[in-house]
Order: sequence, then C-alpha cells, then structure tokens
Amino acid sequence: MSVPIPYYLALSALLFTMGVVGVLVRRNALVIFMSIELMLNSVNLTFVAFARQFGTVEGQVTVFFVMVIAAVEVVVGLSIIIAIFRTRDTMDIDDVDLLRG
Amino acid sequence: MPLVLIIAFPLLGWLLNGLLGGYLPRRMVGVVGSAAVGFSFLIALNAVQQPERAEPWVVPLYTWIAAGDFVVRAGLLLDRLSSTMILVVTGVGFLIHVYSIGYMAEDPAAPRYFSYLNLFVASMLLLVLGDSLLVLFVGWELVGLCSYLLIGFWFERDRAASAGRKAFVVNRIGDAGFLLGMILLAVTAGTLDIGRIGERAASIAPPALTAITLLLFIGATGKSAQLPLYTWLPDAMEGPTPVSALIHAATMVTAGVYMIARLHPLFMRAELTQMVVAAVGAATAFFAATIALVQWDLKRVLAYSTISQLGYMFLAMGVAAMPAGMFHLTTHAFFKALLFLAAGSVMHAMHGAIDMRRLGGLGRPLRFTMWSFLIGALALAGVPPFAGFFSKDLILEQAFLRADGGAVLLLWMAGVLTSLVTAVYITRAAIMTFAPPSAHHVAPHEAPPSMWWPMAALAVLSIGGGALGAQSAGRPMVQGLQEFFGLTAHEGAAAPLWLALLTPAVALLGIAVGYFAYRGRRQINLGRVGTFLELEWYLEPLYDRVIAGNAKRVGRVLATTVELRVIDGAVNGIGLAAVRAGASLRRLQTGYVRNYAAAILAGTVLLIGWWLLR
Amino acid sequence: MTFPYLSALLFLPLCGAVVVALLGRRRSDAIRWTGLAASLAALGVAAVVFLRFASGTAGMQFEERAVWVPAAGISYHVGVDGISLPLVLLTAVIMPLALLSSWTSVTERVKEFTVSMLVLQTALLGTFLSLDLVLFYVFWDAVLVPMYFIIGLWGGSRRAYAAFKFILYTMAGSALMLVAIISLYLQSGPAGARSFDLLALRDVVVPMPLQAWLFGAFALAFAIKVPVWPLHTWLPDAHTEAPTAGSVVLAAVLLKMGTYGFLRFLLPLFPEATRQFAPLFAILAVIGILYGGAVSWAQSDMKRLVAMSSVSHLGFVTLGAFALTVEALQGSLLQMVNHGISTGGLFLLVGVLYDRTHSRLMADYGGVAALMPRFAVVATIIMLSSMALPGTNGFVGEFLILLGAFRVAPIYVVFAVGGVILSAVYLLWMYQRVMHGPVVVAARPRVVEITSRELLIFVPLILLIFGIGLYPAPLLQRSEASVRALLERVEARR
Amino acid sequence: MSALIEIIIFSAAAAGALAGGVGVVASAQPVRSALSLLLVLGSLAVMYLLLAAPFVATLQVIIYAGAIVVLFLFVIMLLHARSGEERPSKLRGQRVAAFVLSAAFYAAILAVLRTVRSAPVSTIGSEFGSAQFVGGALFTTYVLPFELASMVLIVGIIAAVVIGRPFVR
Repeated sequence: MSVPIPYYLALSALLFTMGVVGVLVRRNALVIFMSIELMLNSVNLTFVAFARQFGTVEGQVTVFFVMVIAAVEVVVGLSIIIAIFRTRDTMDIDDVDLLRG
Repeated sequence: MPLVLIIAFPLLGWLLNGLLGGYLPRRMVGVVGSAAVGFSFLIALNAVQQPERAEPWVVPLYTWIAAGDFVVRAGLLLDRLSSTMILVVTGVGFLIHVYSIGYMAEDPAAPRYFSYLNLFVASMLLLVLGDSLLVLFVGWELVGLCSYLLIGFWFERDRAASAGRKAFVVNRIGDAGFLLGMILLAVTAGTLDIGRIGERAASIAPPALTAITLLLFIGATGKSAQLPLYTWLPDAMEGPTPVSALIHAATMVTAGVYMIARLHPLFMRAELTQMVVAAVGAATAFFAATIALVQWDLKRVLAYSTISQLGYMFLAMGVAAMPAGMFHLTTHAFFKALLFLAAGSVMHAMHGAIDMRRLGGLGRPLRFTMWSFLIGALALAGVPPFAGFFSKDLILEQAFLRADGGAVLLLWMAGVLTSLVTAVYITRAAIMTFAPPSAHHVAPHEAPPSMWWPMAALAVLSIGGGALGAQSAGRPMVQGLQEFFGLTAHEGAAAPLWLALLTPAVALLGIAVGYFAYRGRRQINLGRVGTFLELEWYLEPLYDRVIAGNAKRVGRVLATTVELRVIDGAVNGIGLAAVRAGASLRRLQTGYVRNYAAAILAGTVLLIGWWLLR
Repeated sequence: MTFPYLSALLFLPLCGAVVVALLGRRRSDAIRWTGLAASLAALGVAAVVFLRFASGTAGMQFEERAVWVPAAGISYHVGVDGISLPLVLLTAVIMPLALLSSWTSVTERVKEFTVSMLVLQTALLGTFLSLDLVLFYVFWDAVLVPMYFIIGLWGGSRRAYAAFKFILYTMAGSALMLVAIISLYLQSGPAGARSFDLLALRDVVVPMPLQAWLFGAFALAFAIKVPVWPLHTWLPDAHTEAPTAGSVVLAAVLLKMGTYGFLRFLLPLFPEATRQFAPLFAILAVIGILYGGAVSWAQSDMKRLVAMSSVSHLGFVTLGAFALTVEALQGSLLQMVNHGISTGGLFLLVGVLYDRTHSRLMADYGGVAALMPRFAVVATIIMLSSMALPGTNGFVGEFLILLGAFRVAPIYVVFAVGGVILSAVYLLWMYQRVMHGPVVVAARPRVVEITSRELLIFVPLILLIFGIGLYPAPLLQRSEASVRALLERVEARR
Repeated sequence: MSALIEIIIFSAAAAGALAGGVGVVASAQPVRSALSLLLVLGSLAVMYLLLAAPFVATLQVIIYAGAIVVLFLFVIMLLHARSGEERPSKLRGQRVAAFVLSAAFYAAILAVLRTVRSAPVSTIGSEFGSAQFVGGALFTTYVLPFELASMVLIVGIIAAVVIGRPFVR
C-alpha cells in the first residue's frame, strides 16, 4: 500500500462535501438526488478503505448492502419524482412545500 | 339497662312514625309519639328513685372510637345532675307531645312532626346522659338537627326554611368553638370521659383550662342563644308552637347551661371564664329583655324572654351558683313551656294570627288560656309564690353574695334591672293579647282537651315548682345539687332581708308600670329608643348586612374572580402559552427541503465540533 | 398456594368487560346485568378479603408476586394492608352503585359505557393493590383512558373541554411521576440488583436534594389528583360535565388515588422530605378547606357546588395525611372512605334530580321536598353525612383528623374548623334552594318520587353512613397497625 | 504493482472522481450531471481495485454505472428535464450558508481525521475481496440481512409500481 488510507478518507470526505453542497444549492430534484448518490458513494469508499486497513470483510459486505439499498432508493425516489412532476409540473423542490407549518 | 330504654323508647317512636307513620291513622301517630315519651318518663322516674342513685350510675355501652392513644367509650351516666334533666326533658316533653296531638290534628304532615319530635327527645336524652363529652356532643348536634328540621317544618314557607338554616348555621359557629375546646381538652387531659375529666381537671394548666372553657362556652352561646350568637332563636319561632315550647324554651336551649354544669370541675377552676360567662349572661339577660319590649309578635316576645332567662342561668353558672342555675332551668322549663303553649292555644284559636296588634279581647272566649298565660307570666315576672320567683331570687341573691361589693355587683344590678323590664314586657304582652278591645273579627274557640290538660299540668308546676328550691320547703333540689357540685352554701353571709324583699318589689313595680303604660292596649311609640331596640341594638344589621353579606360577597368574588380568572386563568394561560409557542415555532417549518437539509448539516457540524472540542 | 383473592378481585371486572364486549350491541339489558354482576362479584371477593383480613398486622396480606420483566426488576406484585384495604372496599362498593345509577340515564352506547366502567374498576383496584411501582404506574395511567371516554362521550354540553382538561392536567402530573419512578429505580442499588418493588424501595435512603426533587414529582402527581389547592380547577369541570356515574366514581374513588398516594408512597419513600414539606401541604390543605367552602357557597350549579365541596373535604384528608400522627392518619384514611360515601351520595342525589328535569341549576328547583318526600329524607341524611354531623360517618373521620393535627400544629386546626362551619352553610343553602320553599320546578309531572331502584342505590350508602358513624371500629382496627408501622418508619429515618 | 504506478493510478482516479463530483453539482443540464456521476462511479471502481476489493468494484460498475445511472438518464429523457432553475431562488442566503456550512463540515472531518491515530494497515491474502471471499461472508454470517435485503428490493419494486401508476382520482 503505497497510498496511505487517510488519503482515501480525505478524498471521500471531499466527495461527500460536494454532495452536500449539491443538495443545499441545487433546486432540481434530479440533481439533488444525484448529489445524494454522490454522498452514498463517498461513504462506500470509506467503508472499502477501512476494510482494507483492518483486513476484515465486513466493510465490503456493508458496501454490498448499501448498493442494494441505493438501488431501491433510486427506484422509489425516481418514481416519486415522476409522480410529483405529473401532478405539479415542476422539478423545483422549492415548489413542493405543502408541509409548510 | 333501663337507662338505655329511656333513650330507646323515643328512638323507637321515631322509627315507627318515621317509617310507618304514613300508614297509621292520624290520631294514632300522636298517640305513638306521646306514648314513647311517656314510657321514657316513667322509666326515668323509676331510675331516678332507685336507691343506688346516690352514686353516679354509669352504663358503659361500647368503644366508639379508638385511634392511636385516643379512645372514646360510649356510655350513659346518671347522677343528680342528669336526673334533674331527664325528668324535665321527658316530663315536659310528654306534656308537649300530648298537646301536639290536638295542635297538629289538622296537619297532614303529623307523622313527620311526631317522628322529629321523638328524635329530638332521644337526642336530648343522649346529650343529657352521655358519659363522654363526645357522646354529649352527638346529642348536642342532633338536637340542633331536630331544631333545624322542626323550625323548617313548614318548609314550603321560605321564612321557615331560612329560619331553620339560620339556626343550624349559627349553632354550627358555636359548635366549631365547642369542637376546638373538646380537641384541646382531649389533647391536654387525654380523655373526654366526663368522670375522668373531673379527676384530671386539677392537673390542667390554667391557661389551657381557660382556653378550653372559653371555647366550650362559645358552643354554649350558640346553643343557648346568648350574645353574640342569639340571633337564630327569635327566627326559630317560625316552627310549630309546641316545638318552640319544647325545644326553644324548655329543653334544647338549656343545653349550654347543662354543659357548663356537667363540666363544672373545669369551669369552677377557670376564674376568667367564669367572669366571662357571668358577664355574657347578665348582658344577654338585659339586652334580650329590652328587645322583648318592642316586639309585636307574641311568640317573639317569648323568644326574647327565653334568651333573657337563659342569661340568668348563665349568670348563675358564672357566679358558681350552679344549683340555682339548674333550679331556674327547671322552673323556667315549666313556666316558659306554659307560656308558649298558651300562645299556641291563641294561635290555634286565631287561625295562626300571632301579631299582638291584631289580637286583643281574647280573655273572655279563651278564659282557660288566659289564666294559664297569666300564671306563666307571673312566674316569669318573679312574683311570689310562683316558681319563677324562687329560682330567680336565688340567682340574684347568690350573685349579690358572690359580688360582695365587687365588680360582680354590676352584674347583679343588671339582673335586677332585667327583672323590672321582664315584668313590664310580659304585662304588655298579656294586656295586648287578652285585654279588650279586640282588633279582629274572628270568633275564637277554646282548645280541645288534649291541649288544655298539658297546660293545666304545667300551670300547676309553674305555681308549685318553686317548692323544689324554696327555703321554706327545705330546698330539696338545690340542696342535693349543692352537694353534687361540692359547693358550700353561703350560709354564713345570709342574704339581708331587704334583698329578699327587693326582687318581688321590683317585679310588682314592673307589672304596675306595664299596666299603666299599656292599659287599654295602648301602643306606645318609644321613638328613637324603639327603633334602636327593634334593630336589636343595631346587632341585626351588623350581622345581616356587614357579616353575612360580606361573607357571601367574598364567596362570590372567590368563585368568579379568583377561581375563574386567577387560578383557572393561570391554567388556561399555560395552555394558551403552549399554543402560542407552537404557533411561533411553526414558522421554522418552512416546507423547503433545502432549509431542513441545511439545518441537519448545521447540527452535524455542531455535533462534530462539540466532539472535537470536548 | 392459597386462592389468589387479589388477582380474582382485580380481574373479575376486566373479565366482565370482555364478556360485555362479546355481547350484542342491542342487548342493553343483558349488558347492564352482566356489568352489574361482574361488579357485584368483585364486591363479594372484596368483602371476603375484608373479613379475612387480620387486623393488628402491619404488613402486606394476600400478597401475590410473579415475575414480569426480570431484567428490569419489574414484577406483578399485589398485596393489601390496612392502608389500601378501606379504599379497595370503597371501590368495590361504589362501582355497583354507579352502574345502577346509570341504569336508565345512559341509553346510548350502553355497551361501551359498561365496558369503560368495568375497565375503570380494574384500573382503580390495581392502583390500590399494586406494590410494584411500574405496575402502579400502569394502572394509574390506565384509569385515565376509560375516565376520559366516560366524560367525553356521555358527558354534558362542555364535555370535550372538561375531558381534555382532565386528561392534560393529570397527565402532566403523572409524566413527572414516571421520571421520578425511574430515578428512584436507579437509586435502588447497583446495576442488576435494582428493583421497582415498593417494599424494597422503602429501605432505600435517597440523599436529600434528590429526595426533595423526587418527592416533588410524586407529590405533584398526587396533589393534582386529590386535588390540593390550587391545582383543583380540572375538578369542577370534570365533575360537572361527567355523567352521574362518572361523577360518582370520580369523586368517590378517583380522588382517593391522590391521597392514597400520599400515604402509600410519599410518606414511606421520602420520609425526610415529607417532614420538611408537611407544613406546606398543611397550609395548602387549610386554604383548600376554606376556599372550597367559600366557593361552593357561591355556585348556582348543584354539581359544581358538590365538586367544589370536594376540594374542601379533601383538604381535611390532606391535612390529616401530613399531620403525621396516628389519629390524624387514621382519620384521614377513614375520611377518604367517608368522602367517597357522602360525596358519591350527593352526586347520586343530583343525578336523580337531573334524570327528571335535565337541569343542574338550583334556580330551576324549589320545594322538591313536597313532591319527593322520601327523596328529601335520603337527601337530608347524605347531606348531614357530608357536613360531618356527629353520629354519621363524616364526624369520626373529621374529628380524628382535627384531633391528630391539633397535637402537632393547633393553628391549622383553628382555621380548618372554619370549614366545618362553611360545609353547613353551603350544603344547607343548596338544600333549601332545591328542596324547600314553594314548588317551582319546571317539568312538574316528571318530578316523581324516587323509584325503588333509585332507593336501592341509597340504602347501602345510608347503612354505611350510620354504620361507620356509630361503629367505625371494623375500619379503624384494620388500619391501625399499618398506620402505626408507617409512622414508625417515618420517625425512624429522622 | 510498483508504488509509483499505484500512486499514478490513484491520482488519476481521484482527479476523475473530483472532476465528476464538480460536474454533478455544477452542471446546468441534468444530463451532464448524470454523465459526471458516471465518471465518479467509474473512478471509484478503480479505487476499489486499488483497495483490494475487486468484487465490490465489479458490483459498482454493474449496479451503479449499469443500472442506476441508466435509470437517471431514462427519467431525464422521460421528463425532458431542464435544470428548472431559471427563476431566482426563493431562499435567500441559502447558497452562502451552504458553502460556509460545507466548508466548516469539511474542515471538521479533516480535523477528526487528524486527531484519530491511524492504525497500521494489515496484511491480507490474495483472495481478499474476491467474489468468493465476500460471497462466503454474505451467505454464512450475513445470510439473514442478505435475505432481508431481497425483501427490501421487492418492496421497493412494488412501491415504484404503485407510485408510478397514473394518478387516478
């Protein structure tokens, strides 16, 4: 291992932060969703990096489950987005504020 | 066991008339009620004459209350003091029951009447015979209850219902004092048993003793209608007249006097209390007598007269002349019951009219009633040889001797003055009622026999009752009680002769004044003095408006302002504050997902920061 | 293994509720009879427990213990001693009467009503019988649910407000109590050896500042329930709006949960704090006595008057509980029962009138005694019991409380005696306005003499009034040993 | 594999991932974001290979790149999605707050990384990370979560079908 694990971690953190910025700044629901995927991936990277560091399999197993969940999430999430677009004809999540108190 | 039977018979009568009275013939109801008390009288007579009665006769019944160190054993106690009382209660009670048969013959509620009356007799006997102060208190409150029920007997009339309520509440005020006194006694002496109280009286610290006796005396002022708690008794005249005779003249109202006599070991050791008792008694006697001067309602005249006479009894209790007080209690029971029954006979004849301005000229049609009334009146005024003379004279004599020139002499003078006023007002009442000219158009008819023979019996007692305490007759009753109370008669300082002549002279003077002032049924206008007296020395407005009115107002203010606005307002205010807080916090809920996300991020940063800087 | 009397007692009403729930909705009569039978069966068991109870024994009797959640030290632990016995009996006596009183007045949703009442009974009995704090808490809060429905579904015109207020008030108190229970549990020993068992917790000495806080949390829950002035404002609304049976149970039994809590939990668990705060409670009690009396006087609604009078009466009970003398505690316990009988009776009386005219306002009545003479007699007796006339039950309790409190603090008693006067004032005031005077009821033909069913409700009450008034020994004897032991416990931790 | 080559590969993959990340967040067109996401995913797959996780890398390519991104593209085309951000934002200061908070967040993570003492990298066998290796763990120790995951998938599919149905009033 010539590249130290912390490098991977720092990279992961940077990717995560980018995802965060995407969620906070963008209004397009699809882009926000992609930013969330970005964050999930950065976390996956962390898991794999730790799995390598400790030489255990659990990290990789976790990544497997994360992927499964991510797949489901994308399927459900996208169908929700489609449903919203059908009824409100918008992709801007700022227009979706029915829960305003 | 006979002692229990004395109470059991009236109780039985109460249950019988109360539960089944509606199914009995009207006449039977009265007979059952009278018989119950009659039997009770016979047993009492028998019990009193038994030889072992020289010693107090105690009948323990059962342990009533036992909690912690406090134990009350209920039992009955017959001694010289209670002997006198049970004879008066059952004897006079019996006569008045019989009288009531005729008096209440027309009333459909007679079963209720007789059951109440029997319950009263039973309660009064319990009061008299109770060997524990707490048992006495049971009787004490129960007679108050009966008084309430009987004053408000014609409850459809608002005045009667209100009078009953007033009687109960005013008595309750006194009883609160009684209750406190009893508790203080139980705490200091450790017992409420009358026998033991006597034994331990000497060991109670004087301040506590004074407090106990004063508190108990508050109770007595309520029950016996003394200043300042006298106001209920005149109103109590709303009840049927035999009730006024039995409860509000002869028996119940004397309970306060009896209680002091019962607890004489306490009261005779409390100098200050004795002074208070004597002063209140003398003041009440004079005060009530003056008010009686201006009353137009015949029964109210008699009511104030009762208050006044009870004042004499308290005066006697205060100057340690307890035998004299008990003697006056007895004779008063006779002649005041007689007066009331005579008044009842007048009402009966006049279809309920009792305002003296609308009577008059009744001497001819109601000859028997008039003579009965006059006998009672002479006894009340204190004219020898009627019973009232001997007892009243004895009280005044003892007060004079006790005073020995001191401050008590003032009380004695009040007593003598009262005697004068008494003679005046009773003369006025007699003239207004019986002397011509008549002020009505009714053809009155004399009472039925069931009503007049009890009057006759009481008239005999009012004439001859003085023998119980007359010097010439050997004072059988007073002598016996003298021993009981452990008193030595003031033999050494025998009353001077002028004193013995003074009281009859004053009485005769009063009668003369009354006769000349009111002859021909003249109505005298006393001007401002009259108003002053009619307003009961301004005590009545004080009570009704200042005290009762303001108390009610306080209740209203508490119920409306304090309860609803302040306390419930605070509660609802808390609720409202929660709602307001929610309303303002609601704005944080913008509905923008990105706001929430930013908030989550900020929270995460803060958490990590806290973890780092920990 | 002896017969599990207490479990039988506890679950008989619940079984009755299940049976009722299985009955068809239309079969109102069968539902009523089943409900009554279940509550009468419970009364029978309670009577057996009462008779077989060994007086002179301070400890728990008829104890039953079964593991519930062993990991957390929670168990199903029930038992009865001299302090809970009178209240258990009271609950068992009042419930059949309450069901009888609703025989004709509740005509809608009879099934739900009966189920609610029976569940309520189990919850109430459980509150008095539990010896495990978690079990106690479960029953304590379980009481709220049926009571909420009873007020909210069968109540008067402002029932929603009243039910909501009732539940919020009492929940506020009990939430804090739960925190205190858990905190007490954590104090009870090292991890693994902790317990929610009351008998074990009594020996845990909680250090002082914490003890005062825990005392406060428990006391608040109980004080709201009693209710101690000034936490009483839920009570007039709840009592006034509840149906007759609800008011009766509320007044007769529910309020006792608070005063019972004083004796069962505050005194033994927090003796130091109890002594420290006793004067505060005594002052609040005296204020409540006078305040409740004065406010009752100014009411125009009969139920509200009776409800406010409860504040006054419960003031006496509270005063007795915190006087910490044997007489006062005995009196307090007795007065809990007395108040249940007399105030329950007063609510039943109002219910009888309400069934006829559908009015609770005194102004709508007058001269009822002329129309209903037998009712007048019953009303007089119950009124006298409520104002503690000697010879009735109320006097014995009140006198013992005043006597016991006088031993430690005469000044409170001097003021409390004012309540004795006020009770006569407001009760006679109400009695006169309703029963006396000229007849002025609105629907005169409907104001008929009480039926024999209604009379049947009052007969047991009247018997108890005179029975306890003249011979209180059966109750006093059974409670004496437990009360003494309780006070010794409080004194031992000085 | 020599150290230098590894470093070069890491650097290239990292640069690709970061570039892709910026592309996802900053692209005006959603299609570009999706393609940038694809770049990130591929770069991460390379990283997984470097970290001895060939199985995970394979899954990454198949599931993420092959399935998820394609789904995104389908939806984008289905909806003719524009960025939808022509109008000015309703939320004032959101952008500034986002950057400040994100910077703070990143700084905090780095600080955490600095404070944690790094454990030595363990030596691993050649089979580490292979399909057999991970699959063995999945079907033995983690068989229950594995089965649960399949349940979740089914539920997700059903949910998608239900939600995606035309809105019927």
